[in-house]
Amino acid sequence: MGLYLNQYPLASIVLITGFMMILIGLWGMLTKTNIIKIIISITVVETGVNVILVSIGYIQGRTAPILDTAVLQIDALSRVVDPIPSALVLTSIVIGLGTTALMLSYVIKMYRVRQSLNIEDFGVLKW
Amino acid sequence: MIKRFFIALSLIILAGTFAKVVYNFVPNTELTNVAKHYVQHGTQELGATNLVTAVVVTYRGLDTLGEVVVLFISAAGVGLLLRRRKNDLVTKEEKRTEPSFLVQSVAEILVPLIFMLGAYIFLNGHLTPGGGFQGGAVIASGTMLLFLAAPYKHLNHGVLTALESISGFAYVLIGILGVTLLGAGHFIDNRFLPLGELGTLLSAGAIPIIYIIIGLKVGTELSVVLEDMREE
Amino acid sequence: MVAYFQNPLNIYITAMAAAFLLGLVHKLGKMASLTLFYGALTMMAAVTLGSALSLSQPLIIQTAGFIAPLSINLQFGYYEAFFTICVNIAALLGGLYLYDYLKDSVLARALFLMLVVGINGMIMTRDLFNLFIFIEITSIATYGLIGLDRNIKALSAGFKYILAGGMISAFFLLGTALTYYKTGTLNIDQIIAMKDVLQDPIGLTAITLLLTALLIELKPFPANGWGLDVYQGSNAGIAAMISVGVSTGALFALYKLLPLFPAQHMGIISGIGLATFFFSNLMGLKQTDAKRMLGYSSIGQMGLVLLALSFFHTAPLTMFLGIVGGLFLNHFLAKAALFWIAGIVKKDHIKEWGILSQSKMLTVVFIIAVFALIGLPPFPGFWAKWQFIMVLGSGNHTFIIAAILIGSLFEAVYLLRWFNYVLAGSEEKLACEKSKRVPVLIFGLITAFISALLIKSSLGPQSSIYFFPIAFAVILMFVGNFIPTKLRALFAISGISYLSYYVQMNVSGLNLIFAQMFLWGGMILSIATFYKTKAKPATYGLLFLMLASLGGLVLSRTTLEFFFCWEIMTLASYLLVISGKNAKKAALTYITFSLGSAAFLMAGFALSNSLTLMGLAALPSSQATIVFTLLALGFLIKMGAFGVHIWVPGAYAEAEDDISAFIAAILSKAGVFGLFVIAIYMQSTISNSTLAYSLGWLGILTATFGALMAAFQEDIKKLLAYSSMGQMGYVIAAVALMSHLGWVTALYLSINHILYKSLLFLSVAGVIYRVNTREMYKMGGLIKKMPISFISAMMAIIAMSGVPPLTGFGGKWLMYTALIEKGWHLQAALAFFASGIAFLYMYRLVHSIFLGQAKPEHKDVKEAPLWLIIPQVIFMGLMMVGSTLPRLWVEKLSVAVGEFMPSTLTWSGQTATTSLGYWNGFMVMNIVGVIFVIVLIFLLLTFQKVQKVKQFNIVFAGERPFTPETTHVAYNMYAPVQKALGGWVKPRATAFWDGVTEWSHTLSHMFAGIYTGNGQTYLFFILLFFLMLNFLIGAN
Amino acid sequence: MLTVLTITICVGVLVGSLLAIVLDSLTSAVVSAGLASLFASVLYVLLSAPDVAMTEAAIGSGLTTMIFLYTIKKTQGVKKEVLK
Amino acid sequence: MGPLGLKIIYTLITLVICGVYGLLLGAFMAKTMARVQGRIGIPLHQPFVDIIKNYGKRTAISHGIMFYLGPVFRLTGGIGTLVFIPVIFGSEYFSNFSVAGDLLLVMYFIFFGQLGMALGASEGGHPYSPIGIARGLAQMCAFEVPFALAIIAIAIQYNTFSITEIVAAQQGGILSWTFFTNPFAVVAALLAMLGMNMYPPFSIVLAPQEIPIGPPTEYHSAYLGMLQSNRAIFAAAKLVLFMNLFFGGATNFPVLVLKTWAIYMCSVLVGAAFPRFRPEETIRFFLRWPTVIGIVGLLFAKYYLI
Repeated sequence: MGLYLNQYPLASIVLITGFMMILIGLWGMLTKTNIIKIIISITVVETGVNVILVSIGYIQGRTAPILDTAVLQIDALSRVVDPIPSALVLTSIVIGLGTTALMLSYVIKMYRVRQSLNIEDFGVLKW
Repeated sequence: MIKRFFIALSLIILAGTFAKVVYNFVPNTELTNVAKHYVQHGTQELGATNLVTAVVVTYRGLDTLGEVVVLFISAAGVGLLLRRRKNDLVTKEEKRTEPSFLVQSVAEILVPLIFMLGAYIFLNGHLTPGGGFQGGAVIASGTMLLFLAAPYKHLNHGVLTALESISGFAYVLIGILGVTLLGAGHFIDNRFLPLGELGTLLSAGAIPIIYIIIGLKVGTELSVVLEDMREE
Repeated sequence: MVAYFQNPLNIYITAMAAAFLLGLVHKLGKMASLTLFYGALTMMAAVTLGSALSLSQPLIIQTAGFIAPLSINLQFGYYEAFFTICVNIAALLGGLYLYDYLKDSVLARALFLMLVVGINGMIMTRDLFNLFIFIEITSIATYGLIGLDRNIKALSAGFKYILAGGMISAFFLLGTALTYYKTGTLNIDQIIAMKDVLQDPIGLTAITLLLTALLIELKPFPANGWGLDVYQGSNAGIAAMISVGVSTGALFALYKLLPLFPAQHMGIISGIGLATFFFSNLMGLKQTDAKRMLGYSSIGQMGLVLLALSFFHTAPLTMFLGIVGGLFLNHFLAKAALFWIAGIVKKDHIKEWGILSQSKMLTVVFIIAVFALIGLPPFPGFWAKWQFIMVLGSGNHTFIIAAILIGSLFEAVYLLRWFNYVLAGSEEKLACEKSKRVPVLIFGLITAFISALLIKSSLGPQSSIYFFPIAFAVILMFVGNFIPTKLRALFAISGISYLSYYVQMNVSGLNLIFAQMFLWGGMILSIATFYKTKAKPATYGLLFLMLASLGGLVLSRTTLEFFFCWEIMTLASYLLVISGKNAKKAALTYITFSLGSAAFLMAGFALSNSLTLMGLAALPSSQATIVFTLLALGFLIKMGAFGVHIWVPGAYAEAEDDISAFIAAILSKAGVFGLFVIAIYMQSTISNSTLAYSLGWLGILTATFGALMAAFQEDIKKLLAYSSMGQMGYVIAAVALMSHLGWVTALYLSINHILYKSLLFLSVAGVIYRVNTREMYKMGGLIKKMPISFISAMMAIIAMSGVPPLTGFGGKWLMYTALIEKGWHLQAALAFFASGIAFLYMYRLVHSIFLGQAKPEHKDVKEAPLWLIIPQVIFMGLMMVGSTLPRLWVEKLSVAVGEFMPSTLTWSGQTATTSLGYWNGFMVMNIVGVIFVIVLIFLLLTFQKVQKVKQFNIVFAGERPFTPETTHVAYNMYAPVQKALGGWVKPRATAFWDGVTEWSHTLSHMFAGIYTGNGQTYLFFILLFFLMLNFLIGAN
Repeated sequence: MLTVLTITICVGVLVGSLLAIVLDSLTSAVVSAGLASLFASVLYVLLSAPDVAMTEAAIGSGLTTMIFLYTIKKTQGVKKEVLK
Repeated sequence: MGPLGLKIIYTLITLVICGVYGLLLGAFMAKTMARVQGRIGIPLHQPFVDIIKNYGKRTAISHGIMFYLGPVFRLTGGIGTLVFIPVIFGSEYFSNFSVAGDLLLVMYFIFFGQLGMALGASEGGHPYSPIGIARGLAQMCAFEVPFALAIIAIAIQYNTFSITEIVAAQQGGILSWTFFTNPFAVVAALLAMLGMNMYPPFSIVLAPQEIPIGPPTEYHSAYLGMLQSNRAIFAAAKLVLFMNLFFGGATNFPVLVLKTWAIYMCSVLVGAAFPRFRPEETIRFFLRWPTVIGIVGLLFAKYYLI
């Protein structure tokens, strides 16, 4: 599993976890018929992507990019991890919440109309 | 069953692609060029010790503005879908159970504390982990607790909307202030206020203000979303 | 203040500030927040325009006080300016259109503003993650707006959209992450500069993920089921914004990232675009839901734009805007208008769309939009498609050209079928708010304005020749309601006369002859149109347009000019045909074949790589053969050659009676002219080739079958239609001879055809006008009531049959001489048979209408109106002069043809001599005249007193008949011939084309079957799409 | 040590995700997803991303779970509406 | 009396000769038929009597202008056809007005009379007229095919449409007649002539029912007289044309009479031997063997004779 797994275990392990979460989530998205389950699967996929992003920004053995001590400020370049992925993930999590909320609102209204959570009951438009 | 087989097959192929990525993945040992600049100069340039905050609020400020917009329109979308409209006919009113005394009293103590925690988080965004979004989310959790304690209470939509509206507008205004005070190309620049002393609460230019605004906006917005989902 | 309008950043600032404030302002009152909303939209559009106008070089907008890779930057260059202007204007009008919905919900207004911001951001941002955010803003705002209608359709469509969107954003984010990992930056320009770093598995996966996400936003085949549902299920105003706004953003985002894509794989993008265009249009065929049909069309058009993008993303600005921009603009204008109209009509099934015809203005915009989508001139799509196909042609992308043209044809069929339903009309009342009507009309006007500009700019210095007639025609069409019919006709005729003067000043030789045929013929025929007391308002404008385009055809030097005029002619004639009473179905067949013809022409011109008609001469022979075949097929379809003739009877028969005369007499010569043009320029390759030989046989077969089918018609106009087809067959064969005599023959036959077909159609028009039927067996004995019509018909059939002494014989004489001179002996024999068959229908025509027993119900019938008689008299006069003094004009034809090959026709006095024989028309006329007069005098002298009796005064089988019907032998007149030869004319061609239709519809249905309506299936398709793309890119 | 801890947390995340997909009960599934999210936020802490961790904890596992639960509550029973 | 006047006089002479000859042939035909059927038949002068009788009749009715003009067209067609054919080879004056046009003119002028007649008869309003005409036209389409093939074969062979030149090319012995150089074409043409003459078995045109005879049903008195005159002249014209094209033409009237009589006999004998065909049978017949023979003749001329 990768040439560098032993030397740089942390980031790679997390990366693999992220990819596995994506696969698990996709399986759920594609096979579950309950729309709430599908949405849960989507959040799993999103979390997976976020995990991957964080793992990409991680540098073994470094601390968070908060330069609140003098030591850190002096030798910041070799002591902190990349702040950019953190910023991106932060945004992505918030966006995820937004879409999830909207999706769930759709689910509620769809349930009101059809009394069902089965995705097959919502194929009114086709062909 | 055939359908599942094909899905499994395609996911396996996808896993193969992922495996290729993992196999070729060499974890970073150094910062990227852009990150280097942030790490080296970020604190001086913007006056924030939390570099993530520096990136979020200023360097990638446009993203954050966008993020606020995303939250804003999600809340609007939820409202559009769930709020009752003039001609809707509802057959049955739901029954809500009165919560236990314990819950009510715990909530009475906890809610103000949670709100304060939230405020703390976004006020110190430039110094410690956290910021407007996290603080806002915490505030929304407080609201949620409030709902648990008092199922029949309604939030004052008017106040919330006004607060949300004003904070959003203020964010844009601060963005424009950057342009008017510092010149073109300085949209959402926090440096139109003095950077202050590094590490203190009142430092990092406009970052605390921006985070307060964001915190308020996110807090109110998420509360409205929760309210909409509860009231539906 | 001015600075405000020149900084594109203010688009965002304005929108966001307004959106955030909306909630607060709403507390002050609805009016205040509505004002804020529309004010913001207006300002955004104004800022965009202002910024674009002040643009002197691409503008880079930095933010946060840092330079690009450190902060996020936006770019506002020419490309961005073009697309943002489109989007913001659409947003302003779209917002206006949605007034009814937005006025009740402040949230919806905020969503709408943010939707526009998202699209603008997608276009302008140069940061990958920022792009992600703007994509999310756009999508979430769309999801929210779809929820505006909370019925099951909108909800389930919106939900599927969200599912797809979720997958897309996961892909895009993952792609962004991996890209950042490889390049260490999020700035798109830097990433592109470092694209070599991305050539490893991770980098390629990243690129694939990003492109999959953006491509899916463009709804490529087959991963686009959700998109269709959204178009169908959501509110029309929202669907319009998705179709023209969101797609624009996605398109531009893709354009930005396209340089990342390995250049050697660009074919994949082309393939995706092409497949999307082709299959969406194929599947659209079977569609009956208006909005879903528009969805198919939207997706198809974006596929075409994508295809163009894959070719021209690196092209210089003018070319990029000319092709990609043109195709986009076309889709943009037409689709927005159509979706909006769909929202006004509020009918799902296209069959119920007749209601639209109650609003004339909306119908006009509808027509404009449909024609623009089909790619007819002068609308933007025409120019773009032309350029595009030409470029494809020069790259020898034959397959792509074929797929595009076939796909376009599918699209045309379903759109025009829809148009037919619109024309059907309806009793129901069309309710339309002003707020909805205004945006539609504005878009119509914008389309017209841009089209006018494009004529000016695309046709170069010559453009005014083409521009003014169109403008004149359009004005004539629109004032049609306000001025009396006769005055309109007068305007049209004076327009044509001026045009004919102008054209004749500028052309010579063969072109002059054709110009005279088209314009003089048209002018004389125009007199006939006076007979209608009330013509439809647009008729004269269209008539003028048709004749003007024929004039333009003669003038054209470049292939573009030629094709432009050809298409204008198609358009005008189609609208003329469809204005007939029951012409809708026939018109659809007509336009389908006409567009097929145009497609062949386009393909031919494209593969010729030649900008001028003259350039066709320089082609190497192998290429010339292909080009000639394609072009000839195009012209042959228009002439109704055997096999592609099935549009002929319908279009001729169902058009209004005077219009039929134009179509048969004048319009059919356009094909002849085209055939001549290519035959002249490609003479060296085509002479003595198998191609010419086959063309010759085709012509003779057309003549034979046209004549045979004409003999079996009961409908008088169908009879004439098949007759025209047959006569055109001779012309085809004559052109194919590629000899001096052959071409003189072709010209002679064409002119003669104008003379006698005009006579016949006008005479018949008068008859139909008086007796109100087209079935010949319901007429009879009209010679006494309508003697002049009879004489005209009689002269016409003598001229047509080739019996001396009238003009027809000259044609036959030339034709047989030319055929035998060339050595086409069997063809000559078959032609002889065909001309024999022609006697059958000609006799039937005259007998059944004018001779035999009169019907009692026709006892009060009068002679045809004077206006119909006048042109007939003129044509008869021309015919008499032409018959008596053939040298007068045949020599001109001979000289004109002599420019291209040595003359083989010599003259001494009035005697024309060829290598085979001789003919003295003047002498024949005199001898026949003298003998006729002597015999007549003899008869007159023999009978001093002749008792006039009624036709009814007959006896047969010992009895006097008492019902006239039984004595008028007209129904199924040639039963014995049918028994003997009926098998030859089984409608095989019709059956073949019916089969083609049937099959394409079946295919359409089959492919559409992949859109199961289940959101999960759609997700699965998206996943497969990614895997496929990944496989294709990884394979190398 | 850190590696072992990381692996443990990763397993926690994956099990949580898997359960969220597999479990039939909607409530349990949502709670599992929330747990996975919570584990993920711990993971972020380990990866020196405290800001993200906070966000994930507050939003991913807190608010998201809450709105899921609301939705589940709203989609039981037979409340029918005629929507405008 | 210029050359034109002389020419007109000679043309008139030709007309008279051919008219008389045509009438005699008609009578001969009737007599032969009668003999074959075991009857005595009419005397040879009977047609002359008939024609005089018809012209002599003073009362007449008319159904209309076209009805009135029909016979005029018909007779003009007959006379015109003859006028455009050179009758005697080598005689400038007896070549009539063939300078006005070539073989194609003659072939198409044949239709002139038929068309006019058809129109005139139609106006009579009698149902049998159009029935007969329809049948006639159908038959004409069919027999035109072998005829056209034969004509084209000749045009190939002699590389001209000029009748005079065609005759000239056949001079120099009996073996240079088309009849011997291209017998296929001649057979096809002769078969076509059977149809053209509308004698049995191709006589259905004239017999929708037996009593009123076909297209001219409503015609009587001088109309009928003109039609009868035309029948004579036209028949003669056709025979002369055939003689010119296939049998080497004639340098004087006796040869002309001899050759045309022989040609005529063919159709008479065939007619006596066969029963009448129905219209569709006629069409099928002509489009089958005569056409095949015609094509053979054409190909023979194209690939063998040139």
